Amino acid sequence: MSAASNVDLSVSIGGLTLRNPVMPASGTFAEGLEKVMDFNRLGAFVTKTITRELRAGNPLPRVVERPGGLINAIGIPSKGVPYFIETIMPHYAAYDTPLVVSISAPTAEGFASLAAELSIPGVAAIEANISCPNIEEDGKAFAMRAESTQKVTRLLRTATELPLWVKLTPNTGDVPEVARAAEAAGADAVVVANTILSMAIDLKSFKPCLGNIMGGLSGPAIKPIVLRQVFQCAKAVKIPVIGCGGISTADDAIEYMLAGASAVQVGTATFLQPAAMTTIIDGLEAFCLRRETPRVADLIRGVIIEEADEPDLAWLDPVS
Amino acid sequence: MSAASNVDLSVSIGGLTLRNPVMPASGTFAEGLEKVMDFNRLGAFVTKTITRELRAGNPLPRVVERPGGLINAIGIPSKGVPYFIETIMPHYAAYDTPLVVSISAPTAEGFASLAAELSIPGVAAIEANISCPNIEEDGKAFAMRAESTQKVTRLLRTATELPLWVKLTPNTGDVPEVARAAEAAGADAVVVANTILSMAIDLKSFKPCLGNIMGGLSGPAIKPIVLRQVFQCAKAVKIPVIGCGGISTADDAIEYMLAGASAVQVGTATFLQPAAMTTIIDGLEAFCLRRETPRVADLIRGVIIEEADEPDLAWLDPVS
Amino acid sequence: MSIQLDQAHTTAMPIATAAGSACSGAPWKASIVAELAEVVRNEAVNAEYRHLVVNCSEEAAAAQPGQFFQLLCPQPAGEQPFLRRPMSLYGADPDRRQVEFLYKVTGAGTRGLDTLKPGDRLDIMGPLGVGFALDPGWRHIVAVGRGAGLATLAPLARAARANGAQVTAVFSARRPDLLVSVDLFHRHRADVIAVTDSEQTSGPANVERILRRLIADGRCDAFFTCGSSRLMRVQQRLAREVGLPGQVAMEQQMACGIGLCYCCVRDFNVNGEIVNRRVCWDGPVFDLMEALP
Amino acid sequence: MSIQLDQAHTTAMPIATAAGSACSGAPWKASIVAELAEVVRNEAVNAEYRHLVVNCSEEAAAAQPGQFFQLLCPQPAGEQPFLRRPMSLYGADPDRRQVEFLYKVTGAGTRGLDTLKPGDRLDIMGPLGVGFALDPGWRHIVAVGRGAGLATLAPLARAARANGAQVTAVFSARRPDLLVSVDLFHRHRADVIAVTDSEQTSGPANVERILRRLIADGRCDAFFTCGSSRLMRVQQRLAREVGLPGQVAMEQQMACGIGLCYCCVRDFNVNGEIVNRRVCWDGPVFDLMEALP
Ligand SMILES: Cc1cc2nc3c(=O)[nH]c(=O)nc-3n(C[C@H](O)[C@H](O)[C@H](O)COP(=O)(O)OP(=O)(O)OC[C@H]3O[C@@H](n4cnc5c(N)ncnc54)[C@H](O)[C@@H]3O)c2cc1C
Ligand SMILES: Cc1cc2nc3c(=O)[nH]c(=O)nc-3n(C[C@H](O)[C@H](O)[C@H](O)COP(=O)(O)OP(=O)(O)OC[C@H]3O[C@@H](n4cnc5c(N)ncnc54)[C@H](O)[C@@H]3O)c2cc1C
Ligand SMILES: Cc1cc2nc3c(=O)[nH]c(=O)nc-3n(C[C@H](O)[C@H](O)[C@H](O)COP(=O)(O)O)c2cc1C
Ligand SMILES: Cc1cc2nc3c(=O)[nH]c(=O)nc-3n(C[C@H](O)[C@H](O)[C@H](O)COP(=O)(O)O)c2cc1C
Ligand code: FES
Ligand code: FES
Repeated sequence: MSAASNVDLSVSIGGLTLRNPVMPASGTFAEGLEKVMDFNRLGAFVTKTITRELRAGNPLPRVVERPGGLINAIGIPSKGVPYFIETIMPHYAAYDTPLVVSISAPTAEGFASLAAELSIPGVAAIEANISCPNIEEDGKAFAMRAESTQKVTRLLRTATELPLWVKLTPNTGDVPEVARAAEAAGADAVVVANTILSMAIDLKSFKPCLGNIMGGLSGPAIKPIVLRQVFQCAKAVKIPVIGCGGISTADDAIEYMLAGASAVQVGTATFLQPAAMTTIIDGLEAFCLRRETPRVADLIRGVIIEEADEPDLAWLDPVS
Repeated sequence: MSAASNVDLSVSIGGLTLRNPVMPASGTFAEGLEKVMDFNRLGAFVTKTITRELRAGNPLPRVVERPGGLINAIGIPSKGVPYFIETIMPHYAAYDTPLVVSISAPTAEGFASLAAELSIPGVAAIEANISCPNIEEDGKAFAMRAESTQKVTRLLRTATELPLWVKLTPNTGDVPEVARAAEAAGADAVVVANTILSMAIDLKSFKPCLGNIMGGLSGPAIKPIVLRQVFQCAKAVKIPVIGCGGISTADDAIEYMLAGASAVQVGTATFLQPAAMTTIIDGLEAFCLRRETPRVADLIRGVIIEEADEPDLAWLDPVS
Repeated sequence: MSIQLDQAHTTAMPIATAAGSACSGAPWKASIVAELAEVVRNEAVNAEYRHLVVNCSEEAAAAQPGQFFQLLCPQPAGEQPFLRRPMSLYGADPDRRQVEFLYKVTGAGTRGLDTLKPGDRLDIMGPLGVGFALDPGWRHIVAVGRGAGLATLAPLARAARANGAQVTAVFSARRPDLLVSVDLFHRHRADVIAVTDSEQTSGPANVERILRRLIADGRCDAFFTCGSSRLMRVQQRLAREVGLPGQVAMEQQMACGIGLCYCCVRDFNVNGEIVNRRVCWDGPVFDLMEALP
Repeated sequence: MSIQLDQAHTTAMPIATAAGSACSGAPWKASIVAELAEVVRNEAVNAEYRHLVVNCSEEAAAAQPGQFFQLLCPQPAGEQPFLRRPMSLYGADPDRRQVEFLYKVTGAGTRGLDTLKPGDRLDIMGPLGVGFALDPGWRHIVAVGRGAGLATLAPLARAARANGAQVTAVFSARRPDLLVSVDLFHRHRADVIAVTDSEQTSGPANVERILRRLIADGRCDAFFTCGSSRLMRVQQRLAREVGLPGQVAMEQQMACGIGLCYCCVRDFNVNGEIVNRRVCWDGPVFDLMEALP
């Protein structure tokens, strides 16, 4: 379709050129999706986060639905690095699509050594999921603070030559500041964002609906919030911002790109419409054709902010 | 109905006893609602935030809808204090329902002097909306940081003898810490929370949907997020927590009370079902009857957390 | 002022009076209700407009010309209109307890309305806002409308006739086949002058000519208008020149529809001072001379 | 193994093979589809269960016993089921391109299903998971089910018969009137033994007695079960004692249904080691001896 329509869908993310800006969000993608879509159509593969330690994941129930989204506390069940390299990676070798490996570790050193170990042929980029607890700093997620983000990113940067994407948490008060810290420490891109910490209580049992008590909200409900964070981050950094949060349709992807995203990740939408990613790719192309936009990359940061009177300093945080 | 059913719906919020835990959220309530519901049934009145300065409010458009919620950037149009006292307050004098006045100011001193001026007969409590920009600290909202929250609350505390409620922002990374700061400085209750900073872009014009560029998300979409913050705050402080965010039904109110809320505020739901508050009150009573709970206050902090294995330290922030 | 139209003003009476009634000791009663009305009819009247008729409560059926309702639109496939949608009263029948709306399928909300079938339920809330006021002294009134504005003006035809006034309607549309409610006006013995873009009769100059003739013929004691700020300006100019009163029904995006949220404000010129008013609560009908386009 | 059931295993074949096919050069083709199926029938079969029949694609109609679909349920009034709901295949007709489901109205999703009328569209996704496997050597199989588990076992009746095996079904329910698909089993010449709580015949001791008699009579080459962990344990005990094979269809809450999210895991005992498996992808049918309640 691209060839026929002459719309250039490719985007460039810190040295890596993707055939289009659409890829899965970590933890919502696996080989099974091959039965639903042609893997050679995706912009990239992004794996479920892996850790060095073997982990069982969280107690059940692991998901609960809410209007417009779901809360999950899967945890990171992980079978470790050798299993990943020997059993998971070969599935993706058959395709002409770059493989982005999502990693996590409880310490900055752990991140760096895992990134080094995974900097092997077949891996196109590392996505550091730093929304996980930093056991060296009272268990707060690395991405909650600029300092810890800077530290872990710097160590990661020295550990790998691969493009380095740093995935931020939306749960902090100043995401753009954290994005700047990642940029300053050498990240090639930031992924904005992960799920938003949430809770649900069952009114029959009075117990939390999730085995883990709290979990992360994803899906359409969070889109306006994360879109705002992408807009703020794209103003704060020069490196590409990859938008992730509630993207279900091509319109959502376009809104994110206008706000400043160079590419988008699709998570929860795939659970409802397993072919969501390819539908979005088709929709992006159709939109560009209709608007006579030769390259989808022209949409990036395309939002038009008119010079206006100073807005009223509202009861909510002002325009930044 | 209460008399007949013998369910005690009253709750006590820092010295003030409310006939039931249901009240409007600031900015979503006005005298006009008298045509829809009996004002003598509400737990309290909460006014739109007022300021000393005359303010026009934000440029239009001021609201945009999204699935499960709306984003607003009304700003705080304000006609000042004399107008409030002379024209607005008399409407509420006819009712046997406590009047909570929401205030805002650009400086901590401004908050204190406004609170002092409004500590007059007819005002039952002050709600300090500190989600507004602090012009003394680079425009960040007071409630974004524990220090500025502590400072403004301390000044407010010395300025008024009235019960003091401090309304927090959900946009910060550590709401319980900010709640603790408010408690330490003498707040009688915290309201958790305000709207979540968000954005929407129009795909025809490529312009932001709101005149103010960004706005605050409210409605069902934010409920799981704010519910989590209420749960965290109720663990962090001893003073009552008033829950506010996406409450549309009695079930929502109950979930908030189980999470730790002593009372609830209903905002956006009133725009869809103008009688939402009285419907919620009826539903609370029916729930207590069904569960044979003699007092609605027994629901507060009623969530049952079972001793469990240490949860897997997940890719999202851990259970705090 | 007729009794009927008095009620419109009761609904929009000063707030102090409404609140004051709480002291009277009489049990409280809602004057604005949200209810599940039953769809009687929902049919296309032309390529753009649909006519919706619902069975409703006594309170709702007492709605007055110029008032509006907030409709909680069903979700059309793939879309989720979150807010209610304001719709002008197109007709009210207190005896049959029905209200009518005329809407143009535009976006998510009206696409949702379009899915309604007879027997379905629709959550309507109203009647809302301040409607038109008819002075009993007026013998001839002129209604000037365009687009969905015709829907808003339509119930005037009946009310004016009940009030003993003759109505001349000047209706503007893109094409003759898009004119709506002409029959309704004719039924209430109103004269209808249609102007259209396709016939090149809808320009402000021509409308001004028509209005000047009506004034000259003594057939215009007051202007009523809705749906075109270009035509509103023509009427403001004539009204000022000739010293005629007028009323205009304004639109603005709404969230609550009952004066709570301040998202529907517009600027008005009140004796040279610019004031901010809520279209849903202070209007939607305003003094013609105070309105700003 | 019959060709028909081979396909079930093709759908659930090891992932490496599936991925490998990308190298073959043949154009890629989806083997799991989400499609808008057309509702043919949606009727109550008793106080609790509804029978839903839809027209679907060739791929969906090729579903095998024990496989399931993920249904995107319509929104019932006031509720918004967000996730798809897994539903076992109750019947598939490749010729008429239909699939059938049997569901119990429980919560938001099934209340949504209950609103469907013939002609409505329902988004179904499948076929999913690993179904039952029938060994051609088995002459007699025994199906033991309770509750919605009967729905899952139902298509076995037809498949076993096609495979030349005789089926005895032991069905458990609260009351006789809540037993479902007995007719369906009879149609496929299966013997049905019903046990109920109200008649006090459904206790594990009695079911064990029944099963022992079937084994003694040489009428049980394999167990198939779904819907009761109590009855599963009885069969595990007997299977171990007598050395019989068995398969169990498990349930677990699901989000994606296709192996992506790991929310549907259960523990299994594989040669003494506890392993974690995804019910949606590694199952829902598992080896009876490996299942843990
Ligand atoms: C007092 C009043 C009376 C109205 N009466 C009628 C009527 O009788 N017939 C009719 O067809 N329309 C009328 N409208 C406009 C109507 O409310 C709808 O907004 C419009 O039909 C489009 O809604 P939508 O959901 O289809 O479009 P969407 O694009 O989904 O609307 C998105 C948002 O913009 C708002 N919006 C869009 N267009 C308008 C508009 N013209 N005015 C105000 N808000 C708008 C919607 O209410 C909604 O909040 C009236 C508006 C007001 C304020
Ligand atoms: C493989 C499989 C096959 C199934 N086959 C059938 C069938 O043929 N007929 C039938 O009636 N039901 C079946 N179920 C259960 C079905 O998926 C629904 O979950 C159940 O009907 C209740 O859904 P609800 O939306 O009405 O309830 P809700 O209370 O709204 O469900 C809330 C959430 O819990 C989940 N849930 C609730 N009950 C169950 C359950 N028993 N098992 C798994 N998840 C559950 C729902 O999927 C949803 O995510 C099956 C489940 C699985 C896993
Ligand atoms: C079931 C599930 C599992 C997830 N697992 C991970 C994970 O392992 N690593 C990670 O970085 N993010 C994980 N996420 C977060 C997603 O990658 C994504 O950031 C988030 O869901 C927001 O996007 P969405 O709204 O499109 O789903 C997970 C999300 C879900 C729903
Ligand atoms: C239109 C609108 C105006 C608001 N104005 C104020 C305000 O003036 N002061 C304030 O503290 N909160 C204001 N809020 C926030 C609400 O009080 C409430 O905290 C928020 O909407 C979340 O609750 P909800 O989801 O029930 O609406 C406003 C919200 C809306 C939707
Ligand atoms: S729509 Fe809320 S004040 Fe007018
Ligand atoms: S439901 Fe997602 S892995 Fe099974």
